[in-house]
Formats: sequence, C-alpha cells, structure tokens
Amino acid sequence: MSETAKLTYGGAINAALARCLEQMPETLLFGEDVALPGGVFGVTRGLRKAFGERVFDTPISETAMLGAAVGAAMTGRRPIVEIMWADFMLVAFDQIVNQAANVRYVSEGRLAAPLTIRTQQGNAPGACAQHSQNLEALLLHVPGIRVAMPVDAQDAYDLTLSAVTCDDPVVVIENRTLYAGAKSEVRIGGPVEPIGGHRLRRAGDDVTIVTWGAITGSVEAAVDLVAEDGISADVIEAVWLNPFDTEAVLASVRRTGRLLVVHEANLTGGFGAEVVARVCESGVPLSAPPRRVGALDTRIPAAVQLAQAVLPQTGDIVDALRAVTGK
Amino acid sequence: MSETAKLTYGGAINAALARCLEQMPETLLFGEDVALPGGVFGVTRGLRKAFGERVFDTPISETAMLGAAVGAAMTGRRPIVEIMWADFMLVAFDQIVNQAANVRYVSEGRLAAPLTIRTQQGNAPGACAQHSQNLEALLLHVPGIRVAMPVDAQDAYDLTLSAVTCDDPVVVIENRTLYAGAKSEVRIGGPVEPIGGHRLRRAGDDVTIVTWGAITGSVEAAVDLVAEDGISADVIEAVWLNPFDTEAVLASVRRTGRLLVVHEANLTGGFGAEVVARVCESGVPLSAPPRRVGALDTRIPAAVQLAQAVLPQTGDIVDALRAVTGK
Amino acid sequence: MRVSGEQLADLLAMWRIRVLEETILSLRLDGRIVGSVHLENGQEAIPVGACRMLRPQDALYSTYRGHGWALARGVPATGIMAELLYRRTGVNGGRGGSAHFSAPEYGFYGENSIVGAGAPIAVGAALAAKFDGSGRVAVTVFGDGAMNQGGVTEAMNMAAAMDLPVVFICENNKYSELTPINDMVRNPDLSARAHALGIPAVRVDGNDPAQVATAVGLAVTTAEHGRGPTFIEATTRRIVGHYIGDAQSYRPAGELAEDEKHEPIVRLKKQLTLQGVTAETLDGVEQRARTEIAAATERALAAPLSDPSTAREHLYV
Amino acid sequence: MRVSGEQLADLLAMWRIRVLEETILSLRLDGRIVGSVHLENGQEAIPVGACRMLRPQDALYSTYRGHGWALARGVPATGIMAELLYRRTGVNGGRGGSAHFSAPEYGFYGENSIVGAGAPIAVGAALAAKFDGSGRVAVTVFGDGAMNQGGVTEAMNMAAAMDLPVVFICENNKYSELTPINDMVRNPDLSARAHALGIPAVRVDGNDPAQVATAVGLAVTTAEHGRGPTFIEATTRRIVGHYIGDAQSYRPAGELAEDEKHEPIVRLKKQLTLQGVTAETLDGVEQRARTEIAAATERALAAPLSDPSTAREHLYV
Ligand SMILES: Cc1ncc(C[n+]2csc(CCOP(=O)(O)OP(=O)(O)O)c2C)c(N)n1
Ligand SMILES: Cc1ncc(C[n+]2csc(CCOP(=O)(O)OP(=O)(O)O)c2C)c(N)n1
Ligand SMILES: [Mg+2]
Ligand SMILES: [Mg+2]
Repeated sequence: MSETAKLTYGGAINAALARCLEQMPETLLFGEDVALPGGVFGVTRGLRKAFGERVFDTPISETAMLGAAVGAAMTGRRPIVEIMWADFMLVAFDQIVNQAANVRYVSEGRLAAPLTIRTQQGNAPGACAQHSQNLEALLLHVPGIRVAMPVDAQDAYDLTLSAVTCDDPVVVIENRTLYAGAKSEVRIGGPVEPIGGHRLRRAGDDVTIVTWGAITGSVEAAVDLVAEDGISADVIEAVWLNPFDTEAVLASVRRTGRLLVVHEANLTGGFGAEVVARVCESGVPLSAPPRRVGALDTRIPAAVQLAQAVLPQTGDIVDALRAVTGK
Repeated sequence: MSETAKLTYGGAINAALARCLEQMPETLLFGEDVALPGGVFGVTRGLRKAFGERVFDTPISETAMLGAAVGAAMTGRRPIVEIMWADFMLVAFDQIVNQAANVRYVSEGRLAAPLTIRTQQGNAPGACAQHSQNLEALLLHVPGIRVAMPVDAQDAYDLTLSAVTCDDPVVVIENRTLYAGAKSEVRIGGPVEPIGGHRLRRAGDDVTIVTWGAITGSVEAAVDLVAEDGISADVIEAVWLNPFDTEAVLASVRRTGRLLVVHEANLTGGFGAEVVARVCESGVPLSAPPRRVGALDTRIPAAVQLAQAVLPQTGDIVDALRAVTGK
Repeated sequence: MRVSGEQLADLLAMWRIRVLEETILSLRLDGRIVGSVHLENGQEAIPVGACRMLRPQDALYSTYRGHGWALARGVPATGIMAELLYRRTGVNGGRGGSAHFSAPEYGFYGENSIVGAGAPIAVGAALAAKFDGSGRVAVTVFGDGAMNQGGVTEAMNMAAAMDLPVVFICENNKYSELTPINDMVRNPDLSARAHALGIPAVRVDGNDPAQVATAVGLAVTTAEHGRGPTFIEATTRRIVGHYIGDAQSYRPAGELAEDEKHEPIVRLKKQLTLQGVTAETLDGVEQRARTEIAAATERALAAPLSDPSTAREHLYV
Repeated sequence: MRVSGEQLADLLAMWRIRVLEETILSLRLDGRIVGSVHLENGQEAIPVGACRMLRPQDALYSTYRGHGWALARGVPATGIMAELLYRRTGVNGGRGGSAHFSAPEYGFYGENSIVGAGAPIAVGAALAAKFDGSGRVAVTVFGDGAMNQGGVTEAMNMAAAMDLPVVFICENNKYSELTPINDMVRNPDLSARAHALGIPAVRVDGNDPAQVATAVGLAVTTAEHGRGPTFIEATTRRIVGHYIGDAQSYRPAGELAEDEKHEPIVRLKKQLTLQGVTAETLDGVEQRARTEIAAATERALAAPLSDPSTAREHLYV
C-alpha cells in the first residue's frame, strides 16, 4: 500500500527509519546525539519520542557502539547505528572488518549480524581533512559487508529499508550536503526492494559513465553540458556498490565502447580502479582507453579554494568526457 | 663500507633495525613484546640489550602506541613501531589514516611524522580469519602513507633502512611465513637506498606479471612451470607499493602486450585493480584482456583445506598465465 | 568434613578441560592440528566456576584461549576437537579453528582473536536482552592485558551508563603473551578501573572454582535485577606457554614450579583429600574425564575433513 | 585587597579569546568564514590559566575547540584569523582551518577533530622528551565526552606505566555536543578514572584561571621531576552552542542564563571590582583586547587567499 510524500533526502531517511522501527520490533536505533537531540543533522528527529527506548544516545565510543551492534545482531536484534562521519569509523574499524564481517562466514552460517551502519561522508565547504574523506573503497575491499550509497530522496528511503531488512551487515553511506536539499515526491510504504541494482540517470551512446555518491550531481551537469557538443552518455549510478552491478556496466560499455568512472574519493586505490579492471578483464572492446576522475591523491585542505583544486569539479568531468570520446 | 652476512629474512630485519638504532640516535623501537622478549617472532631479539631504553615494550594499546609514534615523530624522534599482525591495525586505524597521514600536508609542511610501522600479514596454515588478512589495499588508498613489502632477506634489510630513514610515515609489511626461512647472503652496511622501485624477478617476453608480498614465491614457481610450455614472463615484484613504479610496469607491458597481476589479498578492491586500471588507461596496446589472480572474496577460514580453496595457489597462477597468453 | 557434590563436579569439569588441552597439545605437536593454539592449563577454575552459574539463555564470549570455556559451557568435546581438526563435524566446520570458533546453540557466542574485542560485543548481547524478554545475561572474558585495549573501557562504560546485564570477567594470569602485566600498568589493581566507572568490582582467587562461582552467581543476580554490570578480576596463572611453542624464557626461575603447586586441580584434590575423599575416588574422576575426552577425540578424528568445495558458502545470506 | 598583576593579565588574556571568538562568529555568520566552527566562550579560564604555566619547550595538543588555546599559547591572533579565512598568512595557509590547525613554532602542536585522538599523540611528545633532553612537558586537552573514547584511557595508562611527562586536562563542560555527559556515565567523577590508573588527579573550578594555573603548575613540576602524568578535570560551561548554528534546545530552561552569571570574565571582573579595581581599568583591559583583535583581523582580511596551485604540495617530503 504505497503512497507518496514530499520529502528532503534527510526526511526520506527519517521516514524509512520510522517505518523500520514501526514494522520491525527487533530494530534498535542508536548513536551519538541521535535520540533526544534528533541527530546533528536532524535526520533522526522525532524517533525517540515515537519509539521510546529503542532509540537511544550513546557515549562517544564508536568501538562500543559498533561492537554492541554486532552483539545485539548476533542475538536477534536488528540494530541501526549512526556513525556521525565516515572518518570516525576508523577509530573502530576492527568492529566492522574483523568482527561484523566474520560473523556469518566463520560460524558457518550459525550466527548472523543483520546490522545497519548509517554514516555520511565527503567534503563540504570548509570541512577539515578529518571530516572530508570518501572511504567507500576501504569497505568495498572487505568481503562480508554490503555497501549502499543513496543520492536522491527516493533512494535514501528505499536503500535504507533494504539495508535494515538485509540479514547481513550493511553500511549506508549518506552525504551531509544532501540532507536539507529540495523536497521531492517519494513513494513510501511500498514493498521492500532486494539489495543491489543501479540507476540509469542519463541514457546515451557515446560513453558509459559509472559513478556514485553526491558527485552524481556534477556528472549529470557535465553530461548536460557536453550534450551541446553532441556527446551522449549512459550515466550508471551505482546505488549499491556491494553487490555491484557489473553486468549493467558491461552491457552499456558493450554498446558505447567507452568508459569513464567518476568518484569523489581520491584516485589511487579507489573503487573506480575495480570498475575499470572488471570492464577491461571482460574483454569488451573499447574504442578508447578507459578513464577515471577522482580527487587528487592528497589530503583534503580546509580552505575552500584549495579543496576545489583537489576535489573533482564539473569541469574536470567535462574534460574527461571530451578526452574519452575524442569530441 | 658494505659487507655481507648470511641472514634469514627475520635476521636481516633485525640487522637493519640494529643499524638504525646504532646510527640514528633519534630512533625508538617499541611494540608489544618487542623488547625484553625480543618479539613473538624473535625479530627484535637482542635489541633491548644493545640499545637500552630506546627499545621498549608497550601495553596492548595499539591506539596509544601508534599515537605515541605520531607525537614522538612530530617532536623530533624517529619511532619504529611494531604492530604484531596487520589485522590489529584496525583497532587503531584512525592514528594511521586521520593522524599520521595528515601531519605534513595539513600543517603545510611545518610538521612531519617520520615514523615506521612494521607489521606482518597474510595467511599461515591454520590461522584464523582475524589473523590472515592482506590489508595493503586499505593503506594504498590513503595519501600521505608510504608502503613497502619486502619478500627476500636483502629487501627486508634494505627496505627497512629506507623506511626508517624516510621523513614520512611508512608501513613496512612483512610476512611471518618468511621470517625463519633459509639464510642468504645479505649486503649490509651499504648506502641507504631512496624509497621506490621494483625488482625484476624473471625476465620474459610473453606476459608481464606484477606481484608483491610472499606470493611472489608462487609466481616464480608458476613461471618456472610454464617455461616448459614456452611461456616466458617478466615478473615485476613491487617491493614499494607507494610509491608504485608505474613506469616500469608500462615499459614491460609495452613489450609483452599482456598483463597479469597476482596478490594474496582478495580480488575486489585489491591493489591489483589499480595496476590494471593504470595500464589500461595508459593506452598501451594489449593483445589479450588483462587478468588478476587474488583470493576469493570471502573471509579466510582456519581449516587448511578450506583456506587453500580461498587463497591463490600456484596452479591458479599457471592457469591464468595459460589463459592470458593463450598458450 | 562434608564434601559437596559441587566440589566433585568442579573437579571433573576441570579435569575434562585439562585433558582436552593435553590432547590438543599432543595433536598439535604431532602435526594433526596446525597453527597457533592457546591452552588454558592452570586457569580451569575460572570457566568451571563461572559456567556452573550460567543459565541456558546466557551468552558467553571468550578469547582465543577458549576451548575450556566452550567445554564448561556445555559444548561437546567432540565438536570442539573436530573444529580444531577441521572436520565437517566441527562446531563451525573448521572455519573458526582453535582461536575463533562459536557454538551459539550452547550459549557459547564465540572466541575472539582480537584482544578486547569481545567486550563490546557482549554488551550488545546484553543490550538485546533489554528488549527481547529473554532474561539473558551476557558474560565476557578477557585477560589482564586486554584491560589496556581502549574498547574494553568503552564497553564497560556503556554497560554501566545503560545498566546492561553484563558480567565482565578478567582472567588475570599476570602475563600478556610474554610481558608481565605489572610492567604495563602503574596500578596493579585492575578492578579499580571498573570501580571508577561506577561498576561493582571484586577480585577473587581464580584458582578456586567456588570463589569464582560465588562472584559470578552474584553478578548474574545483579544483572537479572536490572542493576547492570559487575566486574570480576580472577587471579590465576597459566602453567603452560602463551601459545604452543612458547619457551617461557620470560618467567623468573622457579615461578612455574611455584604456580604448579597452586594450580586448581592440585589444589582441589588436596582440599578434597583433607575433607576425606579417597585417592580412588579422585582417580576415578580423572579417569572418567580421560575416557570421555579420548572417546570424543576418536569420534572427531574419524569424521571427514570439511569439504573445500564449500569454501564459498555462508559469506552472505 | 591586593590585586595581582596575574589577575589583570588573566583578564586581558580571557578578553582576547572572547573577542577573537566573537569576531570569528560574526565573520562566520556573514559568510566570510565557512564550515563548522566550535567556539569556546565561557571556557576561557582554562587555556588562560593553563598556558601561563607552560614554558617554550612544552607541547600543547588541543581539540577542534582550540582557537583560544592557540591564542593563549602565544600564536598571534592574525595567524589564527588568517587560517580561518584561508589566507596565505594563516598558520597553515588555510589547510587546517578552524578545527585542525597547528603552529609548532609557538609550542602549539595542533587541534584535532577526532575526539580523543590528541591524547595518545601528546603521550608521544612526552615520550620524545624522555630521550631528547628538551625538558618538554606535553599537555593534552579534551572534553568530558572524550573520556569515553578508548584511546584516551590507553594514552593515560601508557603515560602512567612509563612515567611520561604529560598533563591531561579534561574540560568538563557538561555536554558532548548535544548530550549531557551525566547521561553517558554512571560515575560523574571523571577524575576517578585517572586515579584508578595510578595517576594523581584533581578536579578544579575551570572558570577560575588561578585554580587552573595552580593545578597545571603543579602538574608541570611533577612531570619535570620525572614523576609522570597528572590528570586535571576542569569544570566549566560553554555559553555558546557546540558549533555555530547549534540552537541549544537540549539545554534546560534557565541553564544558559545561570551559566552566564558564572562565566569566567564576569566572575573575574566581579572579583576585581570587590578588590577595588575601577570600572575604567576593567574597561581598559577589554578595550585593549578589542583593539588588538580588530587590528589582527584587519591584517588577516587584507592578506591574499592561499594559492590553489599549491594544493599538491607538502603531501610528502
Ligand atoms: C588488538 C590486538 N593486539 C594484539 C594482539 C596479540 N595478542 C594476542 S594474545 C595477546 C596477549 C593478551 O594478554 P591477556 O589479555 O592478558 O590474555 P591472556 O593471553 O593472558 O589470556 C596479545 C598481545 C591481538 N590478538 N589483538
Ligand atoms: C571519534 C569521534 N567521534 C565523534 C565525533 C563527533 N564529535 C565532535 S565533538 C563531539 C563532542 C565532544 O564532546 P566533549 O569531548 O565533551 O568536548 P566538547 O565539545 O564539549 O569540548 C563529538 C561527538 C568526532 N569528532 N570524533
Ligand atoms: Mg594475561
Ligand atoms: Mg564537553
């Protein structure tokens, strides 16, 4: 019984969390400042009031928080934990990589860890190096963890639901620059989608662009700009990075013969390399070398004008599109 | 004034550390069980006795230990820390990624963090999932950190020296299955080499193999096996992964037209993807799609027969060589 | 003097662990078990005393030094042995091995090979209990050295702040691997740290199963009554190396011999003898443990190795 | 009553921080500074009291709430301001920004935006002092909430075990972001944790620079004498939001008004008035701070933005 509501990206996550808490009594929602204050970005506002003690604030103890999620998940709960910034995962990375990821496999399926980690990442103007990183590649090298990255309000709603419903650990990586954007119509209350899949944001013939995260907006802008020069592109937004929809990418590249991968994370060792490697290994013929656009391999400076020089801009994507298509 | 000595891999590291402690009074050496007991693998044996309090044992506090290294490095020391297993870095990953990596860049060069983290990684028969991971790819996505991975005794000596002498944070990833192997002649006392570069372990024309870490041994074995079928390979061992010698790889592939990357880490998001992506982006013409050999994207089971099914074996490398060369 | 049934039961349970560990040692030395193995000889009184106070609904989290904890919790010896031998009948088909196995169907939620990492996870099992009506108490065991791993303090604080039903058991065996704990702390009273977090804390003689049982029993009741966590520091000594192969050269001369005099089996046997139990009875207890473990080992060795073609299974649902 | 020169110096130093923070606020509100900014209005007595006891060789590590710490340590206001405005003349050319800058040439080893992460790093600076003959004492500052970050306990234990010259200063302002510390701990006496680790610990009124200075002075002497770390819990209140834009709806009604009555500038002025200092003198102190900061701000605003073409520099040697 699906209806629609006008929601921001943050509002859509709030609605999805409310639905999870409502329909799945085994869910718990916790993190720093998420309950009484409603989250530093207001995403969890009202949930404590509506759902009582299942929504609670924790000490500034990411290791305890994530460990508690693993233990509660092992014993039948379905915890949803907020790590305020992806950068802060690193104080407790053991609980994700050495603990959550191992539960099902090492126990030969006797235990499971159906937990969801909500976090957000990336640069926002003026943010310091310790609050700006794009860390999805670290998680994507870890077998046993699923990763989703919604960019629009509908996906924010849908992916959150799918993540919480998933019986494995899922990290949902949000983006704080999106929370309070414009409202859009969001279908709510519909069936929960299985994890996986992609979104085709633009359709075209000259090049396949694979992208994910907030930079999808810049990719769309770049594609719209080069349309004037007669370049058309398939834009595949990987809303799920694990599982990653390799087949969709290959099918598109088979048609376009060209590949550009764009991510906000720095280039070296980013997940863009994996996408390029899979396409090249597949033997799909390419009419030009594949390309990647990502941040420079530096730290992220706080100064806005310096950060702009480090992070990929729409103009960089335009240049790469021109170079890869030769137009 | 260089001489040679017959040393194991572990012995070579010990000799390099002794030289550092001897010649650089600002070095410190610490970690769990490294001083009085001489290390759980005996690598630091005798150093406490020889160098006194500059060599000391720490509590089981990786965060404090790595943080202490960062702070000591900022204030003029040259700390060498041992993290007993790479898996344990994850309890303290913040101190590497958010702290050590940022020191020089964020301070605009006013501060530096010349510290060396010695660790060892990978599977050994019967090791559990939490003591078996190959985590180099996580570090290689982090700008600001150098990474070396010695496989033979000479490199164990040389790379350790270069790492400690380097004025940036370096992680030297060793391998416990190598520590107590056969002794070989090691040149000691020679000039300290700059960081970077590769080793050409085999020379050939049909395919370029890029590899690193202990699996280099299996790669050499595989190459020797397929030699009987008339396949010859360049084997480029990337002893330094950051900086990575892209030029050497491109030069070789330009000649062979074929690329195979082999690592013990699991495939998805491994650094093999980066190598494949760089080669493909370069536009060097390939006569066959590039290939990677790595562990399955699972956790590592303790059972030896299961771990063998997960980790790349010599036979897998042979198969990949046949497939990529079409012979 | 009266001999309680519990004393004889404790002796049997400790013998079972001792013999299990001895058997594992010999299988490891002759190469049928491979890899790193941590034995708990000398520390048997802690699992035995603690587990006798646990109920089916309770969740136990141990360290890599966990064979005896699993056995005391009721995991069949054959399932443990088969696990270490990588058999299909191992509790995890050999995927966990000596240092990372679990058997949740017996309330044994698993070993952990990352020092201190089990403590926050146990807090999670206690958190679940707050909502699921199970009455579960979560028990987490770790060593003296683990007290210096930050996550343990985080876990204790979170359990205290939220009044969660957790029992923190610190097995203080004086060493962290090869390094004495007293060189790594200023204040050797580790339980003071729990006190400072507002957690009732007690130090008991961990070589006496009765003392351990008393403390754990009280801790379980405290947790059940909604009064939150308790911290128990159980002092003990391991009378073997940290891992098989540890030459123990870090031990002062005579220490091991001294420790062997006070180890829990020797001690309980002496006590029972003073209480009038005959040598025959005592030998009978040991013999029973030996027979049981021998049979379990035989069954484990007879089982087929787990099948490599299953190695891809169970990564995800 | 006698008025000490220190009291007037403290007042001036606190005014400097207050005016710096007010100026930053207005630049942030009119968009000339961007991004997340954490002010320390109300907490000025702690940096002022502490830094007056530090010597040139000492190394200070603060949190993101560090503008005032830097200023009190002697970093020129114009260098701080320029940093927040991303100018070439900023102490790090704008790379650190409000929350992550350093100025080691003034003994300010930097802010840290990861809660608790500065504590182990300060331990490292103290470790260095053990070998370099500098006589350096390392000082690390963190909040009440940071006490629950495991690394802080690890750092304190390591410093205690090794007798390292560190002063741990916990600015207990009652809140961690939007959450009261007392909801996140059972035992509100945070200094008990240091005691438990064997570290001398004291709680002082952090709104009184003299009390803070006394405690820090003693801690520095203790460290200098090779007696290792000291822990100082300085209670205070911030009279602004956690970050600029924080509506502070989590505060009970009347709390802020109450806190403003006891904030350190109001309080020291009242005290000095009672001691006979005239309103003119007091106003003169404020005025002097205003003039200085205004001039520093003007210089910072006049400097060129740092050059984007330098963004690749200084990643490695
Ligand atoms: C985070 C982490 N650091 C280091 C190790 C290596 N390690 C394994 S056991 C051990 C000693 C633990 O000592 P203690 O906590 O006293 O337990 P015990 O072994 O004495 O039972 C260490 C350092 C590890 N497994 N995990
Ligand atoms: C590891 C980590 N977790 C969470 C945060 C987000 N965060 C920033 S400040 C803060 C509150 C810190 O409170 P406290 O330690 O009391 O310091 P105060 O801000 O009150 O000075 C939090 C949770 C962070 N920066 N780092
Ligand atoms: Mg111990
Ligand atoms: Mg606070």
